[in-house]
Amino acid sequence: MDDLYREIIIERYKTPHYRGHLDPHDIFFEDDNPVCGDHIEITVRTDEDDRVTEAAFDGHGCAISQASADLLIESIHGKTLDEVKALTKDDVLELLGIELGPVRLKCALLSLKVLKAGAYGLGADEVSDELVE
Amino acid sequence: MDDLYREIIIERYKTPHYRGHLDPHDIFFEDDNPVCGDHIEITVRTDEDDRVTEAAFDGHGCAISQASADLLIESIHGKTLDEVKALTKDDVLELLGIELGPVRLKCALLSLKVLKAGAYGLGADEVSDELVE
Amino acid sequence: MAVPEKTLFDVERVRADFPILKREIRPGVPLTYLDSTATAQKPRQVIDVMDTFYRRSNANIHRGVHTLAEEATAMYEKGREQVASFINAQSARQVVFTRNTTESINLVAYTWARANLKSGDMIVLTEMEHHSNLIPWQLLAQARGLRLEFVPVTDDYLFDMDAYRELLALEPKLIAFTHMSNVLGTITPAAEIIRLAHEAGALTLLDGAQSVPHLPVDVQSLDVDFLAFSAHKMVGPSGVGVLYGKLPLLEAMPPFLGGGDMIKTVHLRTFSTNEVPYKFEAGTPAIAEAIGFGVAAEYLANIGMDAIAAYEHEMTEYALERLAEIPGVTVFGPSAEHKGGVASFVMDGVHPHDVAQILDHDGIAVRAGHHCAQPLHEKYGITATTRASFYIYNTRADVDKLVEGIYKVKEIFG
Amino acid sequence: MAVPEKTLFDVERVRADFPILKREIRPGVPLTYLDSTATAQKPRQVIDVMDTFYRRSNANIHRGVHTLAEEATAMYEKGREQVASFINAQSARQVVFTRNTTESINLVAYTWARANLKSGDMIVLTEMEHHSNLIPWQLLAQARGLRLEFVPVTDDYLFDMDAYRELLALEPKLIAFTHMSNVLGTITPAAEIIRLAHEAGALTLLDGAQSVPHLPVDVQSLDVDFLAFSAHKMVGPSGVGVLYGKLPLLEAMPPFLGGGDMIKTVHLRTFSTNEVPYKFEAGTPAIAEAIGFGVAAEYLANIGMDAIAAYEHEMTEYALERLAEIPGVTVFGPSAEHKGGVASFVMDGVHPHDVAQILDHDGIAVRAGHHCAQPLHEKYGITATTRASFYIYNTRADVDKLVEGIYKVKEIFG
Ligand SMILES: Cc1ncc(COP(=O)(O)O)c(C=O)c1O
Ligand SMILES: Cc1ncc(COP(=O)(O)O)c(C=O)c1O
Repeated sequence: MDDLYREIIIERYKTPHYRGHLDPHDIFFEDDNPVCGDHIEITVRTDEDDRVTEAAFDGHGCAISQASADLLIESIHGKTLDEVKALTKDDVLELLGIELGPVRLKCALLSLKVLKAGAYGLGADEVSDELVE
Repeated sequence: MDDLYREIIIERYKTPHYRGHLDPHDIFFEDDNPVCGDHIEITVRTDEDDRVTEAAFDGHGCAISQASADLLIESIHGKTLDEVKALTKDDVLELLGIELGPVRLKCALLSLKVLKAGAYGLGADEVSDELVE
Repeated sequence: MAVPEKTLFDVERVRADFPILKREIRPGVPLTYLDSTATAQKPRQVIDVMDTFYRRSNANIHRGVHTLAEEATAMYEKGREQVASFINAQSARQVVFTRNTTESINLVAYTWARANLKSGDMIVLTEMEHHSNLIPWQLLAQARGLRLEFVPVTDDYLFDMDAYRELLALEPKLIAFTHMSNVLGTITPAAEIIRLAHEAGALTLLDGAQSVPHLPVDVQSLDVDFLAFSAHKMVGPSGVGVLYGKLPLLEAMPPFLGGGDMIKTVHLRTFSTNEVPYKFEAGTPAIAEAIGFGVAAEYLANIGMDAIAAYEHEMTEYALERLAEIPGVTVFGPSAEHKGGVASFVMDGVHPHDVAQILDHDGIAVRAGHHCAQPLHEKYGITATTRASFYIYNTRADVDKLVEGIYKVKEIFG
Repeated sequence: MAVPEKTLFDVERVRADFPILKREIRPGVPLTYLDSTATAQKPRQVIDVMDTFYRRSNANIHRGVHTLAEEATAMYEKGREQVASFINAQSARQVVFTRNTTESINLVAYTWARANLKSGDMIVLTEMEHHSNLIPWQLLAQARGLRLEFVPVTDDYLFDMDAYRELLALEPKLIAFTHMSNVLGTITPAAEIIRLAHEAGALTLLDGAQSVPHLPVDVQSLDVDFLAFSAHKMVGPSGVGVLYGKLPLLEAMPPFLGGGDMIKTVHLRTFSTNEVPYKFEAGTPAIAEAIGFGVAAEYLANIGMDAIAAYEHEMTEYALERLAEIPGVTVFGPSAEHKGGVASFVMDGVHPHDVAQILDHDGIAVRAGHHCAQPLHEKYGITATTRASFYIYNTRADVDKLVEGIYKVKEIFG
């Protein structure tokens, strides 16, 4: 079972480290996965060098979507927005450390999609799966 | 090849014995097979006992449809209209003496359909394949 | 444990007909298929007849004089006869081949409904419809200014008869309803619903996607006006479904798709339509699929739909019993007596997707999501459920595996 | 006789892939299949992938978390990719799976056309359209008061460019035309027709039912707006076809059929649509068939569409040459350089049905009738022709057999 749901996924799902909503914030974005109703919102604060000083996520959904959001948020602290924009699917999968089929991949990548849409300053209509390919 | 196109079919197709249009007539009916454009019209004269005294067909189409019309018309001379109404698919197939797949069957039975529709005095809209089943 | 299965039919013999049941999901992990409500598995008889068709008789149908065309036409029309007799249609002409249940319902919405309904007219649906029996009517309602009303699901997860009678008083033109909910498993009292509709002057469309595969469905005794169902849910192939209709209705309906085969004569600017059912089958149909569909219907008929329904009923009772034991598991749906072989549930603290994925690790195939019934999930304030569903090739051992798997999920999520 | 076939591809190896070619029509009488324009035969690669799908991976697609559902989804989407790459679509999202060419064309008529055309608007077709590219527009013209105009076929059996230019001056909104006539074999200059249409501000829909199986068709170099074709005519299964469209068009089009999979969110009275292409794929699609379609496209691509077109061209030249020898036989259609592998003919004094049936006796499968192009037959004052058509598995020996058979017909009808 380890290859499927590593300890860290269950742990971060049950007790996330970065759940919350930052107010004020420099970046806010939210979206959901209509297939399963997963929802993720992300708030980010940056310094004058566009470097992430603080970030948080909120939402609900499956363990994969919530744990990957928590791990992703953790990983971007101290990164510049350009570095955030350069994040890929593989970065998230590395954080999770498991293999996923196409449907669960969407769960895993929802937070990255939301984060990158926020970093790029996209409108709600401009989000697409291409952001995380 | 004999089992397919017996001599008599080719012969009657090429030189039909009962091609023509009777005027005056007691019964007239016409219909076609939209699939291949076969067309058959039939004219019949009857006596006071509703017995066929004279009959003819006209039209165009494949050898099967034209030969079966000619043979069918030949066979009804002297029959009562009730006997004509009682004719079936098998009677026509016996006249032709060959086996036919479903598509060609429609060619073979077009004249019977037209004849029975005429004998029953049906309207153009009332003809159906059930007449020849 | 008593094994009453043999008395109904030989499940092991049935299982032996389904090649996929020998599949291992991973080495050493056999498949436990509990997703037949999404699509059923196929017996070798169905797979083989299509295979043989392509290897021996493949041709386009109708109008062909050559041997293959005649064989193919005869096989295709035999498929229609087999399906017609399966639902006890008076005539095979009442069976229109479509792609699936969804297309069948849309066909009625695009033809009968557009020709007969006008602004302000009312259509009655239920709260538990599959999107396939909801969106076509929403589209039509928008286009034509129709009114949609919904029979509620009672607290017991049943069709609300009282509310229905009240809606009938408003003189709806059509009642389009599911015969069995693909989420709750609720079996609706179709015969009575139809009788009352007719008394109120309404026509009826029955979504039989879940009932035709699992229950005896007799269109004549139901007196239903339209019935829609899919081959793929009844051990037949993908790509083919049926719209059954009463003959005078089908005959009066305008055509839907235009093209080859649905015509009688064609000129550049006008055409006349072919007879029913061809009027509604434009273009080259799903030939191999219709042939497979016929064999699928015959396969089920040979087992016997009464036996199938009874067998599934026993399994459902057993499954509900076992699931009720598990703390933190809530099953949505009525008691077994009103229910087909479907168990949709939620687990405290675990998302349905996680449940499904962990079960899959042990080869147990269940579905997680809204099952194309979002409004019903909305009603219960949830976005998704995990759904296990049963068919002729499932056994109590499969239920036991499911339960074991759920305990494992609980362990992991501790 | 020179045998140039080897230089293009190994026909015997191709033939070995098609199990039906080993079929005897009657004991001792092998099949000579000359009816590929109606439907093509299937290679074992296509038959087998569907068979294996049902035996190993069958599941409903999308949204499924379990292994089979993921395999099935991946295979289905791979089918889409394979077909997209076959026509050189920029993105697989531009490939909408339908039942057949006919449904693809109707889809455009029901969505794009209904949303964009208004009374008095004009659609241009040609005189040689298949009913599938005629009736949908007749239906629409009736419903919306549109004007239909027809590009004539010239005395040489070609698309009349001059007449077309004149029609373009009337500012039509859509040019819907065949890329290859299934009766005459005429190949239309699609790229130029499309270019001129765009210059005149019209959109284009190409009926590729006959061209996509037989010629290299590149949607990007053609710059076509919509393209419709069927799997079954290109060595794929029955029950699946494609509508290709330019992305902005597909995205702006309203949905066609409502139901599962074509939605994003659903409430009882409203819904939002899913993204392209799913927006147009309501309900459970033809899953096994789409998988088979992908393999069929790959099979043809591996041989090479240029080689296929060249091979068929040679065979057509040979067939026209041989048929021209026979007194009393008249072939309809242009010279080989403008023609696909189709020879439709009439024989003095013998009805096409009789020709076809006598040929069938020797195992030669040809089609007789109006080939779903009644107006074209009307133009020539005939109701039917006999049609022989050629594909990758046919040889010159097949043509020789045909010619021999025709002499036999002449003998019988003496
Ligand atoms: C030119 C042309 N268009 C359209 C069609 C219709 O194809 P389908 O029957 O697969 O919808 C055909 C098939 O005969 C054809 O030849
Ligand atoms: C109750 C019900 N109706 C309709 C459908 C749609 O069937 P299809 O996808 O075959 O069109 C389904 C399938 O999930 C169903 O369960």
